[in-house]
Amino acid sequence: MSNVLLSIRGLSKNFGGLAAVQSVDMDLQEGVVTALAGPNGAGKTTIFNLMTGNLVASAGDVLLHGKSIIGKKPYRIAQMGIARSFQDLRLFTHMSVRDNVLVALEPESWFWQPGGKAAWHKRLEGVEKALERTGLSAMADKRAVDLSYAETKFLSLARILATGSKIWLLDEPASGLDLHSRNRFINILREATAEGVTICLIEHNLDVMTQLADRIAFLDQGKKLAEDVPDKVLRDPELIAIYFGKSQSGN
Amino acid sequence: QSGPYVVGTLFPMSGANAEAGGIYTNAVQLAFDHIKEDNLLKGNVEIKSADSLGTPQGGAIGMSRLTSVDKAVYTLVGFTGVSKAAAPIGQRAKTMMINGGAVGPDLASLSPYFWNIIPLANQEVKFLIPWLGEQNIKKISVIYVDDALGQGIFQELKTGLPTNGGSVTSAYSVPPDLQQFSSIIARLRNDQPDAIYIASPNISQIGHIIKQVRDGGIKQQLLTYGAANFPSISKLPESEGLIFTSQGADWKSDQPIMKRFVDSWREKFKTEPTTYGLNYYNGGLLFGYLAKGLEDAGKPVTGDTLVEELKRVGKFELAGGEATFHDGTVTAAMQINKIINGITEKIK
Amino acid sequence: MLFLQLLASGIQTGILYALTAAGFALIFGATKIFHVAHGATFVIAGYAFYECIQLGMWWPWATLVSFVMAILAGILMAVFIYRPIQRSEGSFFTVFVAAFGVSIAVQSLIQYFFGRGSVTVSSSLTMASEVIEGLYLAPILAVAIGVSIVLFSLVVLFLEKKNAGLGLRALSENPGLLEAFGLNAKNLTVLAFVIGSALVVPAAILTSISIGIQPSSGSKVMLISLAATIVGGIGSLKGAALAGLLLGIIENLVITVVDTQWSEAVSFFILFAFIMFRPSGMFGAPVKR
Amino acid sequence: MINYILNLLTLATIYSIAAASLNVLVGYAGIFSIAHAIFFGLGAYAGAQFALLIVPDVLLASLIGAVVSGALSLLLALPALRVRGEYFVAAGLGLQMVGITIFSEAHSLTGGHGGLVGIPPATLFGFDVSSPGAFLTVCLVALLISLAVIRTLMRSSFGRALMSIRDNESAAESFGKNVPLLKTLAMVVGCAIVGVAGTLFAFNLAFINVESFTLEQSILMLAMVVIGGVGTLSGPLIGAVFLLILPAILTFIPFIPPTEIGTVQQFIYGSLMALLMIFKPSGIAGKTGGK
Amino acid sequence: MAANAADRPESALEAQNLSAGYDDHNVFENINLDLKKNEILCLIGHNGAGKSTLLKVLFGLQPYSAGNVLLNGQKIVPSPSDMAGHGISYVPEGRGVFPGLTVKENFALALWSAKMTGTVADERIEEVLGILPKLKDFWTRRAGQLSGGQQQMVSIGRAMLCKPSILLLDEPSIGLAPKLFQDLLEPIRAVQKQRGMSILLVEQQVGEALNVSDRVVVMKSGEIIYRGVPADFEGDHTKLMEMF
Ligand SMILES: Nc1ncnc2c1ncn2[C@@H]1O[C@H](COP(=O)(O)OP(=O)(O)OP(=O)(O)O)[C@@H](O)[C@H]1O
Ligand SMILES: Nc1ncnc2c1ncn2[C@@H]1O[C@H](COP(=O)(O)OP(=O)(O)OP(=O)(O)O)[C@@H](O)[C@H]1O
Ligand SMILES: [Mg+2]
Ligand SMILES: [Mg+2]
Repeated sequence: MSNVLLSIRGLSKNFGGLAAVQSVDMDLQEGVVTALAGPNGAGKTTIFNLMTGNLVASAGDVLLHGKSIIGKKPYRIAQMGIARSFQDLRLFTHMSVRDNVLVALEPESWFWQPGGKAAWHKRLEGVEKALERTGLSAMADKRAVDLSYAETKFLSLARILATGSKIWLLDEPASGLDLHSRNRFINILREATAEGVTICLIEHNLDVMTQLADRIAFLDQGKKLAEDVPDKVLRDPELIAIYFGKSQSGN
Repeated sequence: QSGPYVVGTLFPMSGANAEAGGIYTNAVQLAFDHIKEDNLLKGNVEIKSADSLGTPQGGAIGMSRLTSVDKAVYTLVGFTGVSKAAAPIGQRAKTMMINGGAVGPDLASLSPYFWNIIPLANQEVKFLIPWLGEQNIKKISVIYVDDALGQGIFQELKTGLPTNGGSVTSAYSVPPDLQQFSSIIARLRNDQPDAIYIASPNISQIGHIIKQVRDGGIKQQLLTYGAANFPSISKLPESEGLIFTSQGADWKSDQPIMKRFVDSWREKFKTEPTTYGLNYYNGGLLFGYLAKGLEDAGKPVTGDTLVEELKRVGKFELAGGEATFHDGTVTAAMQINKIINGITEKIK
Repeated sequence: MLFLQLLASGIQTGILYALTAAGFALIFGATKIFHVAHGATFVIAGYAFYECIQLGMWWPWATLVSFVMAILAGILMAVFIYRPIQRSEGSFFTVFVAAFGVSIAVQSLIQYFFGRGSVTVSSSLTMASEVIEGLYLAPILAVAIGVSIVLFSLVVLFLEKKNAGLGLRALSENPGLLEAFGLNAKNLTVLAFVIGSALVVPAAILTSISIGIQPSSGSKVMLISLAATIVGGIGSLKGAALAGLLLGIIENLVITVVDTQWSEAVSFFILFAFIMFRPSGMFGAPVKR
Repeated sequence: MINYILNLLTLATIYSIAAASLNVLVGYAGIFSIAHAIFFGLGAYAGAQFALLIVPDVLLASLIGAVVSGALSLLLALPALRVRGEYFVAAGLGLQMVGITIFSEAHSLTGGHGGLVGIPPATLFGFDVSSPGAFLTVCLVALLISLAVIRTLMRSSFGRALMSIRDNESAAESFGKNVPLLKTLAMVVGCAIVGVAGTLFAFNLAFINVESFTLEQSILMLAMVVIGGVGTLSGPLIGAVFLLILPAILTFIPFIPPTEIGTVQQFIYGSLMALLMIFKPSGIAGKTGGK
Repeated sequence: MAANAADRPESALEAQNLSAGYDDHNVFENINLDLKKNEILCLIGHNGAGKSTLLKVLFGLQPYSAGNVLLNGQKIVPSPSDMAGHGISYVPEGRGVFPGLTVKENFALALWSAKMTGTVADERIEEVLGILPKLKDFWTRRAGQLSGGQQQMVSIGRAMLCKPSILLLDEPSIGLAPKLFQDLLEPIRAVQKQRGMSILLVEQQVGEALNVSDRVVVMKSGEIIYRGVPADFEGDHTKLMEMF
């Protein structure tokens, strides 16, 4: 049995009268890709926001390596090794591609980073590696606003890649990509998992989900309805009806 | 060496106090026109104007320009903040400076090169207090700006009034750019003073106060200092009955210098002369007399020699009478004016 | 009685603030243009009225001219200053500095043509008389209240009934998307400037009668408008107007507790406090961080 | 002539320091401060009082100015941590207006409206450096040091972190940036540097009062940054020189009647400001056409 | 399937030799595309091919440098407000809603743009709520608080409000769960069949899109490299996707 890195227990969030997340339990196991699936408005993004401290939970707990991180500020949680992407990307628009990545590698919020020259060179190396893996090396000096759609998606990933975090929370990272880019994307994530990264992924595209996910947690109306290996989840007629509708059921 | 002598003017030519700058400049110009007509000096006089913006920094830049680019030996300045910023620069460049507009009592001792040709405000109040006693005006409310001028006047009233059986019943300090006085007026009404003294360096502010006090139905006597000579105050319909002190200036005088000043002012600018105009006119004349003295003695005309000459002579026949200079300032006659039917009349 | 008196004068001050603030708030709320030159519009309107009266015009005509001048000034600035800047993606501060430059230029032009001193339109409306024991009121207070109520009702009615209000709110969020909806963002921007600039006119006229107006009067107008816009809540016309009124009243009432030289600063204390403790203002939506 | 030019240059240098420090807030950290003149003033008063009461050593006084201004900048940091954008502009405005009133009323510290007169000529390690040439040199050195500090900081991880906050605060937080701390540090750095500028200003004028620290001054500094080019190193310098030298050059325009000089100058000045922004929205030193 | 003379009268919106781009570079040159009356035309292509740009140009949001745009066979210079006036709706890429306005207000704005008032407006709202019943659940909430997919629903609903004769849809599926995408396409398809409407659909979810389309056009680097019908692929759309 592999090692649980991040887990949530009884996590709930209400927006006014709306119960966006209702008492959800989930474990992210080391090296495992868990996909969060479910209809729109199911509460997937909200769960991410709760895990990273961007939202304050109404109830429940988030445990990192068994220790509660609930109530911690987003930057503290990030420093503890959880990296996330946003559904709307949120790049550092007016900074160069290289700086976008470099900034993600410098966690110390002070006038300087520890480690002196050696660490600096190591960071630069990290940046170049991340850019290379995402295919952005050629446009390292472009500003993020000047990138095309697909490139922004890869930059968003490069930032996370560079942090060296072992837990990634990715919110629809491949949406809108064409087949070719999507395959590249999937490959990058595969490589990462092979290197021991634990990924939690929100994705609506079935291709991406089946190719990547080891487990699928299925959410609807804030509740977790199922969590299992893809084969099982994707065969459950009830879930299929909720998620794919009738005509796709044979798929 | 006989000129051209460069005389600088450092007045606010833009911004809230630009009205004053315009009048001052005209007055200086008039004086030098007269000096020229009279062929008083061998050398020509060249006037250089700099805009002080009415601020210390503007004053510093302007003064520095006048001293080092234009090489002015004699500069006419106005406004307290400007004067204070200009004084050290003028002193460094050894330029004589003459203030004819600002009346803060702290201007008396700025620099050996800095002279006031206007009696400072405390002198005006000193002159007013006995008259208030005679008129049986006892309780005074003061609206003042908390700067050297306002403080000077306020202190003088506070210490001076009791000697005549009067007192300051209430005092309201206001920011110099306030335009809206309804709340103070409401309180003034409750204070029931015999008269209200307005002490602000900002001419338009005095106008605002006068208008709003009258609109507010307050009928009490209003008092102020020489600033009321500016048309934007004296021409206000609400200023009717306003009493203010100023240095002695009898526009009807038959002293030839005064008569010439008044006549040419009226002719040239189509307005009534004011004491500020008079002061700066005198400031211009003063240079003529000093430079003439130096020319006659065969000395060069520099800031140093001008100051020396002023100290040596001490007394000058200027428009309005004889003026005596000592300790950086001038002693001159005082008078009390009242605005009657829109015309400023001397009542004492 | 002092309290009542101060309240009355506070309302009068407040109405002036409310009118200018509402104009600023409308423009800023809809276009995100920090219209610093709003004060310049105010001064233009005031001088237009003054000049017309000087020329012997009947006051309704003078008022009309004042409206035309103010609206024209607003449109010109929107089209020739702000539009080119926004087209080239000028930042918040680019607009700010440009507008500031315009204010300086307008101020000096007015100075050049109308002199530097303060000008006042004389009117018997400003003479206060004792209404009840110890309470002095001037007819202009009633005029101000009447005018502002009518004007606000008209504007609010227009914005709500004509959907224009909705359009302006949408404009503030995403002008590009507005085009995708098939609406014309440029026209809506001009509309915001027309209404916003018109709102300033009664305030300018009332000021020229009750206080007097001078070329440099614009900056105070701008400051108070800005403060009221924030205190009222960005994007809320009613909020800005109410906040303007409130600031005026407080500015007057506060001198019963603090020295007079602080009365103006109090408005900004309140502004500061609002930002610290209720940044969304009185009526605004919560600020998204 | 030479002294006038030296004097103008000194002033331009002092304002360059001020504008460069404001650029740290506006250009890098995205903190839209329009209360910078208050901190300029704090530095000026602190430095001047030190010179008046203890010793007119320009270095020591500048340090005092920097410390006082930097420490009190925490006042501004408070709202900066809570709100952004236009809200912060308004907070700055509030601080500016309240600050001016305090400057005018705290007679014992600031001399009220009358200001502080007779600030002694500057010395450095006991040598007199008050002559125009010497003082300009002192100011230039201060400018160089400030620029070096700003440049080093802004090219380091600190600068990048600030820029990431400017571009997207929530994303910066998700990459481990302690946003409140970084903003506070930026504020302290920017305000400490402008404190130095304030002290130099006090020495240069030998007289200071509230009129030098008004909202107009704050806006002027802002205009320097924007006209020069936000977020660039040379921009604030270009802006400062431009906005200070321009009016001086305008005074040399012939044929304007003396009573209208000011008005015409101001008109040209204001129009140029607007035109520059229309045709060069990213500033003189800014990248053109950039979006 | 190139357009021949006989097809002309049927054309709803047509691009003739159209060229457009940004500042310095052209995105496409001399492109020809013909959206016929009452058809769903699916436009696919790789990221950056120029699909969105084409849609923007057709709706008048973006200038073009050469060529013609024809509406019902008439040459026009498109501008958003004119196009809206002609009953053409455009759903932009990304979140096409005003986040600060409620769903209801977003709709009101669209109705205002289409100059629809009173009972006509109410009827239109009824119809759209019939197509997208889920909208009722968040009718009075601010659009910005909705989940990504919910916002997309609002955006499409809004475009349907003005009873469009032509609908330009730019990647409506982004962020939508498969079921929702179907729930969306099916009623649109139904409406289209029922009262006639031309739809230009840009999609990356090729499979789903082809299920509802009448014709398909493939764009690659600013050029149209293929025109055909979905039947060409008999459900195996990977062949199609490998074309670009
Ligand atoms: N800030 C907020 N205020 C109020 N309601 C919110 C807020 N954020 C999300 N919600 C609501 O909470 C529910 C869950 O939203 P969430 O964004 O988590 O959905 P999701 O599963 O990510 O959906 P999608 O796949 O469409 O992105 C939705 O009904 C949404 O409208
Ligand atoms: N605002 C812009 N400024 C400059 N270039 C742009 C801009 N928008 C798009 N481009 C460029 O134009 C080209 C076409 O972009 P477009 O958005 O039309 O592609 P697309 O086919 O819609 O791709 P996607 O599938 O990613 O949406 C791309 O190379 C893109 O980088
Ligand atoms: Mg989501
Ligand atoms: Mg696209």
